[in-house]
Amino acid sequence: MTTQEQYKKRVKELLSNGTVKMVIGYKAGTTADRRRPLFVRTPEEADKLVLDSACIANLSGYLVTEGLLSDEKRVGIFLRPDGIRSINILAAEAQLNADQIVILGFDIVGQEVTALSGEKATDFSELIGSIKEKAPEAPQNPQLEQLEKMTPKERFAFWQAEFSRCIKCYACRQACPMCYCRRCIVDSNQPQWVNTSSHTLGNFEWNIVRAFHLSGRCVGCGNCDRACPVNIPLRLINAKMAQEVLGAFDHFSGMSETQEPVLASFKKDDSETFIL
Amino acid sequence: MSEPFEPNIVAFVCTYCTYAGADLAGTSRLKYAPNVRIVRLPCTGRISPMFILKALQKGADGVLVSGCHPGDCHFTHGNYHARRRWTVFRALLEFTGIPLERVKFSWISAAEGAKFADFMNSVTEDIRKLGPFDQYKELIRETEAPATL
Amino acid sequence: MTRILLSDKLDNCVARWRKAGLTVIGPVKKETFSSYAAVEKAADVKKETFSSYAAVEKAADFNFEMVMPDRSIKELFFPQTEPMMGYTIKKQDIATEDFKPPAEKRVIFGARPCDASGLAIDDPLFGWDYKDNFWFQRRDETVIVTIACTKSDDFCMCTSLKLAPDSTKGSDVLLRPLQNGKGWQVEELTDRGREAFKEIADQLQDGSEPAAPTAVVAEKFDLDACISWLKNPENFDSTFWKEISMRCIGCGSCTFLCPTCHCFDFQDEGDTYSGIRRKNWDSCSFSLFTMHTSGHNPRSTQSARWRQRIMHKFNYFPGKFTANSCSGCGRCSRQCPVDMGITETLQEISTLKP
Amino acid sequence: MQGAHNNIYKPAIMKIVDRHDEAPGVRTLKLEFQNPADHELFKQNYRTGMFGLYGVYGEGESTFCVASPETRKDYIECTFRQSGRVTSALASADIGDLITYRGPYGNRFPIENFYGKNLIFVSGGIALPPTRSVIWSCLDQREKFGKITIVYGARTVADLVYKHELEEWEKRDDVDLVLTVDPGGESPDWKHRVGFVPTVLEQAAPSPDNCIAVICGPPIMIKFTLISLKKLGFEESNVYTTLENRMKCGVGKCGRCNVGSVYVCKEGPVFTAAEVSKMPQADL
Repeated sequence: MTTQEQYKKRVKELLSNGTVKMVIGYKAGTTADRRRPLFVRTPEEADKLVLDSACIANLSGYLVTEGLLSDEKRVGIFLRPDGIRSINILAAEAQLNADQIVILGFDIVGQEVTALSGEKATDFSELIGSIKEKAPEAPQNPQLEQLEKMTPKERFAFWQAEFSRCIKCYACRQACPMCYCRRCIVDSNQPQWVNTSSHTLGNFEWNIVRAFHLSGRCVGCGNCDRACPVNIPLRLINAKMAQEVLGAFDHFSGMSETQEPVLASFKKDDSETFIL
Repeated sequence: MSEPFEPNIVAFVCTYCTYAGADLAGTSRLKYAPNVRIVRLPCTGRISPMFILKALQKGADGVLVSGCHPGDCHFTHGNYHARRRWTVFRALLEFTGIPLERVKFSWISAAEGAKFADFMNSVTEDIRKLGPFDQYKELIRETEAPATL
Repeated sequence: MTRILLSDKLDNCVARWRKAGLTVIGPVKKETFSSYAAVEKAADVKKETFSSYAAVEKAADFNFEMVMPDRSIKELFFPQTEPMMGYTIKKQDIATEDFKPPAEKRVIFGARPCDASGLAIDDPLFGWDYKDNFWFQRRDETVIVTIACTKSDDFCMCTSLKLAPDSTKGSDVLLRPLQNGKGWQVEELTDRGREAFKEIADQLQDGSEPAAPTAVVAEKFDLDACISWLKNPENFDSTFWKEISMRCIGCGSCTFLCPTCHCFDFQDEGDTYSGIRRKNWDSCSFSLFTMHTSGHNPRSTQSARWRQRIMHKFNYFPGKFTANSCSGCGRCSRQCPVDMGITETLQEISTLKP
Repeated sequence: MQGAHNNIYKPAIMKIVDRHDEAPGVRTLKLEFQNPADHELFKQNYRTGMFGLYGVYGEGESTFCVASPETRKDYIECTFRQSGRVTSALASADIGDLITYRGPYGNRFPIENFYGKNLIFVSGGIALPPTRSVIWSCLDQREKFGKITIVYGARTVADLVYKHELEEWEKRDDVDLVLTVDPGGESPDWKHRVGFVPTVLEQAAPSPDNCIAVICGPPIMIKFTLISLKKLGFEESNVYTTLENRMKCGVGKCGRCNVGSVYVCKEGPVFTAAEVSKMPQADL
């Protein structure tokens, strides 16, 4: 029995015995390589569920939709390790109560889908711990190294070219589970910190603000990268900031529900190499 | 020879230490470059990276952020938070190609009037050598130009 | 016998048009860094591409292989951001400077029929009593040369919108690719098109090479059934809207890439001394679009916004301007981060009884 | 014909010649055109019920009605509550400062259809300005109309707008003014009614025959007032209201003011209750 069939059976059980009121999973999309988010509420709908190597989107963002968890009922959700880390961060930032989440964990290795054992977020903590150990040697984007070898002027020119294409559709923000602010800083106009027009300066500022607010919170799921209609390599910035935060403060995002947000906590002996 | 380039520098400083240090520099009749416009804030913990972006957006050639030494903070840990924030924001500026020499961070206590004055002079000279922040000014000019297509 | 333009003559045409002071624009595809999954070797990194209608200097810059560019032709007439007027304020005196669209003439070579018809759909709105000259000055100065489609993908739905891969709506000259792929049959449709092609008349020749068959685009839904369902007031409050839009994340990419979406916002950038008032794209799927300052928001849920998008395009707009505000290019579905779009919604609606 | 590049979004420049506070956070500005050509255009086009976009360069534009009547076109008065970026900038502007104005846009109250009829004006809180424009337009040609009743209420006494004009209307014998404040909003020396506008309206019980009602207020007040008017026997086609939706361009392009298929900025903001009831209520 494939992992998909195993999980279908499990979802039908969860729904019929009332443990969860809804399961968020994937269903087939318009083309062979696309998967759509699916909200399953009855055992019959569970037949539409699909679980294969194309199910890469991080669905945890749907858990903070307004009112979904307000009735204290539990919700099931298919998550890969990056999604589970997102749940930990959202719980640590008091956006949801992790006990309300029944995790149907899976991971994709090459073309294979493997089930992860565990149901509550805390069941996966040593798995996330091992991911953290492997993080420094994990294969980095060759582009990241290429960018780091550039001089500041070249890097500025590179990002200037990339950000000039941005059309401020905010798909990167809306696709990210960490961007749940009711009114984003770019939408507040008293004062207007960041230019909202999508000229290159406005796009530069927006992408810097987005990357800054995700430092130490991004789990590298790539939702933003895939959502961008003009294919700006957004993940590179967030990957770099994750590296930075791990190196400077040994902070790996989404370790547990009680992990303190990196910019909301401090250590007296934090490094300060650049302060005059 | 055209007159030397006079950089526009904005400094965001905390009231209880660096601003007081600036006062001390003034009362001690210390001379320092007039290029720095000082913006006073209650604490470095209140200085958000938005301020730095807004200063650059308005055409500043350099930005300074300065406050109390760790441990001296009037609000006990404002500067500790600021330090983390600066570390992260600085890495971000570096990665996007904004030269780090243009955004400087420092601790200057209320007693360090001399350090404040020297710091003002040294930063002004550094940025004068770097010249105007042309890359960003080019972006600003683009926002003021008529549509091209 | 029809008039033929061979591909190898295209370089001369581009040069001729440019010498005559026209900016030549066409479908262009470029590569960028891929930041997709981290990979071991640089070699197997998947290159990301981005495509749009952009200025070209020589024939090689064109890319006619793609079904259509990611970004629509609308940007060349209704830019994502445009300065309208600059102001400088002195003591109780305001001096303003008008920004005008660039005056240069343009020829868009290689537009797709669904893009060109998108422009024709929006003309009546931009001219409804008040004439938006930011739009019309560009429309009047631009010749649109469309190339009929010989390929389509799963997202194309022009036939469902009563258009076709070789429709002439909104274009000045229609080119039909030749069977042998070496050029196009030329079909001049408007005076403007004839005048632009008079400029390159010596590059054309008469020939009888057959045109390649136009692309086959299956009809995806019964449009009339959908429109009658939408016009029925009871369906406004149907639970269908919540179901179909549950996964919508409220980004603006479907509206910004759509050749017919025309909503915009004004934004002042500057300070109390000088600055610019700009006209920027806005999207009905953003929550702030209809938010009152009092906090009341007539469309406060994402399903209400998605309903507004469909109702506007297939019920309200045709009610005022006869044509549906959709040219069937399929970009909304092709680009949606959660694989939603007009195609799926209208396919579902056509299964509901009015 | 419009010039080669006539920018329909270019505002006229206006000078603030008078300003006074109506209620906490609510201010009225009196504006005069700086450019006679703009003034001429305004004189030709302006009819009561139309709105404009008032702005401050550097902050943006905001939509509210022209509060001055169509019988006094030498100036424009507008009343607004300070609540956002633009209204804060307008509120901090001094007499003599220049602001921008675009308009007049939208349709109007057809007061020529009101000739010879009784009129009842019902409004609440900050919604008196659009009604006041119609009231003064009628009072300036008082003889053309029958009995005029004005029912106006606000949350508290301090929130009442145009206090000096309310006194003026009260003294006039050809106007029947019914003032009220929400329960608990009355001050010790408050002589008028206490109660919500719809209930006070039902007590005043104006007769519906040969009578036109003009109502303006927040959506919740309009809903209940319509019910009261129906109870009193008013035909929906004799009840006029103005919808203050979020509007940006004012000329039917930017797609924001849609209520159902209606573009409020071009086909409104003035509608009869019959037209409003046909609109999808969820979109209001």
